[in-house]
Amino acid sequence: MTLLEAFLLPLLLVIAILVVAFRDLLSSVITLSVFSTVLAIIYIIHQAPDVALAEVVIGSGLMTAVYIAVISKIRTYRQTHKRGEKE
Amino acid sequence: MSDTIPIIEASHFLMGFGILLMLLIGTYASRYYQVQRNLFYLLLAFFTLSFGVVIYTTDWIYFLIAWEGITIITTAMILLAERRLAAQYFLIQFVGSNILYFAIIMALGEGYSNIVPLEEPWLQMLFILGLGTKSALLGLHFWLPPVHSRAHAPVSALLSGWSVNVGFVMMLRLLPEGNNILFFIGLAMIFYGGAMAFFSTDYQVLLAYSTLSQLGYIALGIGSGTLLGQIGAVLHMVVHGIAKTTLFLGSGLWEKECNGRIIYRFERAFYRHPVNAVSTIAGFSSLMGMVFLAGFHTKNLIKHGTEDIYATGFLLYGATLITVLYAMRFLWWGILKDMVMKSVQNRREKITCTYPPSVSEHVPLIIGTALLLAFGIYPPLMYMFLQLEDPGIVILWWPTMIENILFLVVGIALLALTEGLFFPLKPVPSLNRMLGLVITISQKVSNSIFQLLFPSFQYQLLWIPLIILFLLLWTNFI
Amino acid sequence: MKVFLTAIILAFTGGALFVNLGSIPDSFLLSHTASRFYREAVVTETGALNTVSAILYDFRAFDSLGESTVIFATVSGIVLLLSRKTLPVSSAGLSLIVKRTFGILTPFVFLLSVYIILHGHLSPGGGFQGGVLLAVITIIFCIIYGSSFDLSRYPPQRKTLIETTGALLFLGVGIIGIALTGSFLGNPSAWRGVPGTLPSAGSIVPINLGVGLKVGAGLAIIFYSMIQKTLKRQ
Amino acid sequence: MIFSPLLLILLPLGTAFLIPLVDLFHVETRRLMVIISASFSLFLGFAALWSAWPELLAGTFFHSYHLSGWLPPLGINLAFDSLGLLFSSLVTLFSFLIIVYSIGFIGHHEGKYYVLLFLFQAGCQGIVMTGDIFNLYVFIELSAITSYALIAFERDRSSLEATIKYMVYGILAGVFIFLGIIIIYRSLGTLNIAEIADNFHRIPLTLQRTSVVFLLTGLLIKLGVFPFHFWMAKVYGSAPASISALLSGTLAKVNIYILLRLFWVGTGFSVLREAGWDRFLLGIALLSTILGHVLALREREVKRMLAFSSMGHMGMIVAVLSLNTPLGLFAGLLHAVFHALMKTGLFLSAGYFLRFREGPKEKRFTGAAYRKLPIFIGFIIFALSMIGIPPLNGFFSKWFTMQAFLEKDVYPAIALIYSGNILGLIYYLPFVRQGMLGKESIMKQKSTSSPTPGFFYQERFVTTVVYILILLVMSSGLLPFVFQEPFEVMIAELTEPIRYIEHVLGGIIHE
Repeated sequence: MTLLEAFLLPLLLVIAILVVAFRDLLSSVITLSVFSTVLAIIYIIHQAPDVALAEVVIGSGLMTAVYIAVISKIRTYRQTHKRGEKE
Repeated sequence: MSDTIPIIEASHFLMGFGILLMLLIGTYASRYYQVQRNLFYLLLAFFTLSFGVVIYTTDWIYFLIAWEGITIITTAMILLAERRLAAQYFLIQFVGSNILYFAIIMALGEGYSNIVPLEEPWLQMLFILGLGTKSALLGLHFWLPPVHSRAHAPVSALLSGWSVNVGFVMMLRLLPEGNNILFFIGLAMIFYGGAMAFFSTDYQVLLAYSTLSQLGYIALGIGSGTLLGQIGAVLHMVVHGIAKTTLFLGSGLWEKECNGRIIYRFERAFYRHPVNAVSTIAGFSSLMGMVFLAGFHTKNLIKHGTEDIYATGFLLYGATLITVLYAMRFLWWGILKDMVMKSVQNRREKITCTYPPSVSEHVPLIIGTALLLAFGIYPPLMYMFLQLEDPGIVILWWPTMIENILFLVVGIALLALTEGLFFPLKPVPSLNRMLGLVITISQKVSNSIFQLLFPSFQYQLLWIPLIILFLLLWTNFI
Repeated sequence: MKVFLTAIILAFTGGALFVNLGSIPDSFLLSHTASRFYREAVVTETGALNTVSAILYDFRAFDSLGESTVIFATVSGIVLLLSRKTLPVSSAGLSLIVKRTFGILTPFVFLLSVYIILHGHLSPGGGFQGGVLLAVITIIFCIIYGSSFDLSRYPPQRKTLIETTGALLFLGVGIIGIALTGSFLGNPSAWRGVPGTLPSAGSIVPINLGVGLKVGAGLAIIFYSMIQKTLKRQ
Repeated sequence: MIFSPLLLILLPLGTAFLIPLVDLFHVETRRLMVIISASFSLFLGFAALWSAWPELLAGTFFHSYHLSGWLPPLGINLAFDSLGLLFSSLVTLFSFLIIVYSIGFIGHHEGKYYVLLFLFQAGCQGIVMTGDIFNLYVFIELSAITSYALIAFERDRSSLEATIKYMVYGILAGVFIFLGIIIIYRSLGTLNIAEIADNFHRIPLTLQRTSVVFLLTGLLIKLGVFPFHFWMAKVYGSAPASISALLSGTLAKVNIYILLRLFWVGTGFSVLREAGWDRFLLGIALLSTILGHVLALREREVKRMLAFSSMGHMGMIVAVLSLNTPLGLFAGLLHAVFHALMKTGLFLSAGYFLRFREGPKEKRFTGAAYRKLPIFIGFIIFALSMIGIPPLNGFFSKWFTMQAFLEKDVYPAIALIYSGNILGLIYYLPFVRQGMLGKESIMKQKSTSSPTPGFFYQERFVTTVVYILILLVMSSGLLPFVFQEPFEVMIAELTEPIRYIEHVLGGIIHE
C-alpha cells in the first residue's frame, strides 16, 4: 500500500459519509462526484486505466449532470406545486 | 349369503335408479325451466355421469375428479336460484372435499392405493368427517336445511333425494365392517332431524329436515356393519330418494299454486291438485313406514339389522313415532284439514286452480308413487333389482298393521288434542350470517397481520441485513 | 430509535461479513484458469494490445452485448417515463463568453471521444468510455446553448437512429462472425492485421464503434429527456 | 433446420433493436413486425421442443454454443439442457401470449412498450440458457431493468411508487447476487457454472457459505418469499395486467430456474444441506405460503389479491423444492409450470375487465359477468384450478406436492396446503360474486387506455389469448402424466450435477 493510497482510502470513507450526511441534495451530488474522482485515482494507482476512465467520465461527469437535472426538476415541480396551492 | 353386501350389485342398483330419478326430474323440469332448460339438462347429464364414476371407480383420483364434478354441477344448479346460496354451498362442500383430500393422501400414505375397506380407526374417522361434511352428518349438517329449502324444486329434489347419498355409498365401500361412531351419529340424526321437521312451518324446510332424519337411518344401517343393515341402507337410499324426489317435485307445484310454502296456507290443496296430493300422501306414508309402501320394508330391514347392537332397537319405535308426528302434522295442515272440515261445501264449490299442472309434471309424481307402491306390495322386486336373494325376514302382516295403526292413532290423537300443533311462523334458515362471520373474521385477522407486517419502508428493508446476519451467524455457530 | 436499530443491525452484519470475507485466498485455487490464459495469450489470440478491451469485446463479447442492451433498455424506459406531449421550450443558454469557449472546446471533446472509441483495442478506453464522452456533447449543448439548439442540431430522432445503428452494428458484427468463423461474435482471423496498428484486432474495432454509438446516443437521449421539461420553466 | 439456442435470444433482441428504427419511418410496419417476430419466436421455441423431444426422453438432450468461438472456461457458453428447455419453452410461450394480448390491451406508447417486452423476453431466455455465471447476472439485470420500466408504464402515482419500491429491492438483490459471484470468481478464477460446480468444494468453507448466503438472499428477494415480500402486492397491483402476468407467470418461474441452477448444479445442494439451510428455506417458504394466503383475504382489489396468492404459491414451490427429493422436485417443477398457466390466465382475464371501468378500485370488478361471460367463466376456471379442483391442473401439482411432503413427514406443510386451498376459495369468492353483481350497462364505459381501432387493435386478440389459456389449463389438467418422463430426466440432471459438468466441459480435464 503506497502512501498515497493510505491517504486516499480514508478520504474515500470520509467523503462517502459526507454524501449521506448532507441534507442538501445538491451538495450530496457534488460530493458524490468528488468521490468518483478519488476512486478513479485509486483505480489508476492499481493500474486499471480503463476502469478509471469510465469512472471519471460516467461517475463524476455524466451522472452528476443527470442528478443535477433531476434535482432541478424536483425543485421546479415543488415550486409550481406551491404556487398552485396558493392560487 | 356372504357377510357383507356385494358392492358391485349395489352400485348397479343405485345407478339404475339414479338414472330413473334423473329422468323423472328432467321430465318435471321441462316446464319449470323454460329459459335455461338445455343448460339444466346438460348439468343433469353430467351429474349422472359423475355419480356413476363415483360409485363405480376404485381409483382415488377418478373418485376425486367425479366427486368435485358433482360439487361443481350442484353448485351451478343452485346458482340458477340464488348466487349467494351457491357461494355458501360451494364453500362448505369445498371444505368437505379438502378434508377428504387429506384423508385420501393419508390413506395413500398408509398404503391404500385403491378404494378398499379401511382398517385404521383414525383413517375411518377422517373419512367420516370428510364424507360427512358433504353428505350432512349430524354436526356437519348445518348447511343442508338452508340449501335444500332455498334451491329450486327440481334442484332440491336432486340434492335431497339423490346427491346426499353419494357420501353414504362411499362410506359403505370404505367401512363394510361398520363404525360405532357412525352408528350413534345416525341414531341421533333421526331424532334431531325429526324434531326439527316437526317444528318447522315452511314446507321445504320440513322436507329438508326430514331428509336429515332419513339419512340417519342410512347412517345407522351402514354404521351397524350387519348385512341386513347394509342392505336396508342401500334400499333405503333408493326408496327415500324416490319418496323425497316425489315430495320435492310436488312441493314445487304447491309453491306455485299456493303462492308460498307456509304449510298453514295450503288451502283446499287436495281439490286443486289431486294427483300431487295423493303422491304427497304416499311419499309421507312411505317415510313413516306404512305397510304396503316401500319405506316400511327398508326400515324394517334396518331395524332388524341394528336392533341387537347396544340394545337400541326400542329407540327405533320412538324414531318412527317422531316421523309419524311430523308427517301427520304436515298432512293435517296441508291436505287433510280441508277435506275433514269443509268437505261438504268444497265439493259443491267450483275449484279454481291457478297453476294447472301439465302432463310432464304429473308423470314423475305418478311414476314415483307407483314405484313406492310396487315395492311396498311386492318387496321381492327390490331384491330382484338388487340381485340378492330375499334375506328372509318373516313379516307378519297383522301385528305390523296394528303397530302402524297404533302409531297413527297416537299421532292423530296428539294432533287432535292440540288442534294441529300450530307453531308461529319461523324464518327460513340461512347461512348468510355464517358466511358473513367467516369473511369478517378472516378480513380482521388478515388486516391485523398486514398492519403488523407492513411497517414503514425502512423497517421492511431492515429484514435484508437481518436475514444475512442470521444466515452468517448460523454458518459460524451451527 | 429507528436509526439506532438500523445502525446496530448494519454494524453487526458488517462485522460478520468482515470476519467471513477475511478468508479469501490470495491466488486462484485453480491453476489453469481463464484469467491466467487471458494474461498470457491475449495479443496472440486476438491481436488487441489492450487486454481489457480484448476480454470485453472478444472473449466476453456477449456480456458486452448484454450490458449495452441494459443501457438500451434503460434509455427506452426513461424515454417512456419522461415522454410528454408538450414540446420543450429552450432557455437562452449561458453568456457569450462561455458559448464561445465551448464552441472552441466541443470539437476537441468530439475528437477525444472518437479517438477513445477507435483506439479501444490499443489504449485504455473503448466503446463505453468514448460513448459517454459523446454524450457529454449533448450536455454541453443543452446547458451552454439551450436545449432548442440541441434539438435543432441533434434531434431526438437522429439520436434514436444513431443508437439503433450502434446496436444493430454490434449484432451485425456478431452475425458476420457466424458467417466467417462459425460462431456468434467470433473474431475473424482475416481481420486481425498487425497487432499495434489501428486497423487490427479484428471485430473488436467495429464492436467498439457500435457500443460507442449506442452508449453515446443512449445517454444523450436520457439527458435530453430529463432536461427538456426543466428548461421550459425558466 | 439446424437448431441453435442462440437464435431464441437473438431474435427478440434484434427485434427490440429494430423497433425504434422502424418506428421512425412507419408505425404500421412496426405493428406487423411485432406480430411476425413474436410468432417466429414461438415457432422457434416450438421447433426446439419438437426436435428435442426424442433426445429429451432419452435423457441425452444437451446443446451448447460457444460464443466468440472460445471453449467453455475461456469464453461465454450457452448450455441448453433439459431443465433449460422447459423454462425456455415457458418463456417463449408466455412472451408470445402476452405480446398478442398487449396488441389489444396497450393503448399508448406502444413502441417503447414492445421494445421493453422483447428485451425482457431476451433477458429471460438468456438467463435460462447461459452457462456462465456473470452472463447470468447481466441477463438478470436486463430483465430487472426492463421490468422496472414496464411496471411504471401507467405513469401514475401508485405505479411510480411501486416501481421505486421494486427498484430498491431489485437493485439490492442484484448487488447481493453480484457479490456472491465476485466471491466465487475471486476464489476460483472462473465464471463457468460447470467449472464452478466441479470445483466449488475447494473453496474454504466459510467463503463457500458466505457466497451462498449472498446468492440466496438475492434470489429470495427476487422470489418475494416471506421477509422480502413487501414489494409484491404493490408492484402487481399497479402494473398493467399484462405486465403483472408476465412478472408472476414468467419472471418468478425464471427465478425458480436460477435457484435450481445455482444451488442444485452450481454449488451443489450439499452446501445448503450441510449448513442446515434447506430447513431454513423450507421454514420461510412455508411461512410465506400461509402469510400470502392470509394477507390475500383482506384485499378488495383483484390484482393485489392475486399478488398475495402468487406469494403463497411461490412459497409452496420453494418449500417443496427445498426437500430435494425426486418427488419434491417433480412436484415443484410441475407446480411452477401449472402455476404460471393459471396465474397468467387470472391476471389476463382480470385485466380485460379492469380496463373497462374507472372509479374506486374496490368496485372495478362489478358487472364483469355481463360484460363478457366466457372470459368471466375463464376467470372462474382459473380460480378453481388455483384452489385445486380435480380435473383442472392445479389439483395435480398440489397432489404431488402433498405426496412429496408426506414422504418427508412434513405434516405442517400438508395442513398449510389445505388451509391455503380453503383460504383461496374465501378470497376468490367475493370477486366472483362481485362480478355477478350489477348490470351490463356498467361495464360499457371504456377507459382512456383503450386501444385505437384498426385491424391489429381489436378486443379479439385479448379474448383469444384468454381462451388459449383456458384450453391449456384444462388440457394440461387432463394430461398431467405427459410431464412425467421429461421431468424425470430433468430431476436426474438436478440431482446429479456431474452430468451437466461433463456435458459442458466435455474433454477438458482438470487436476
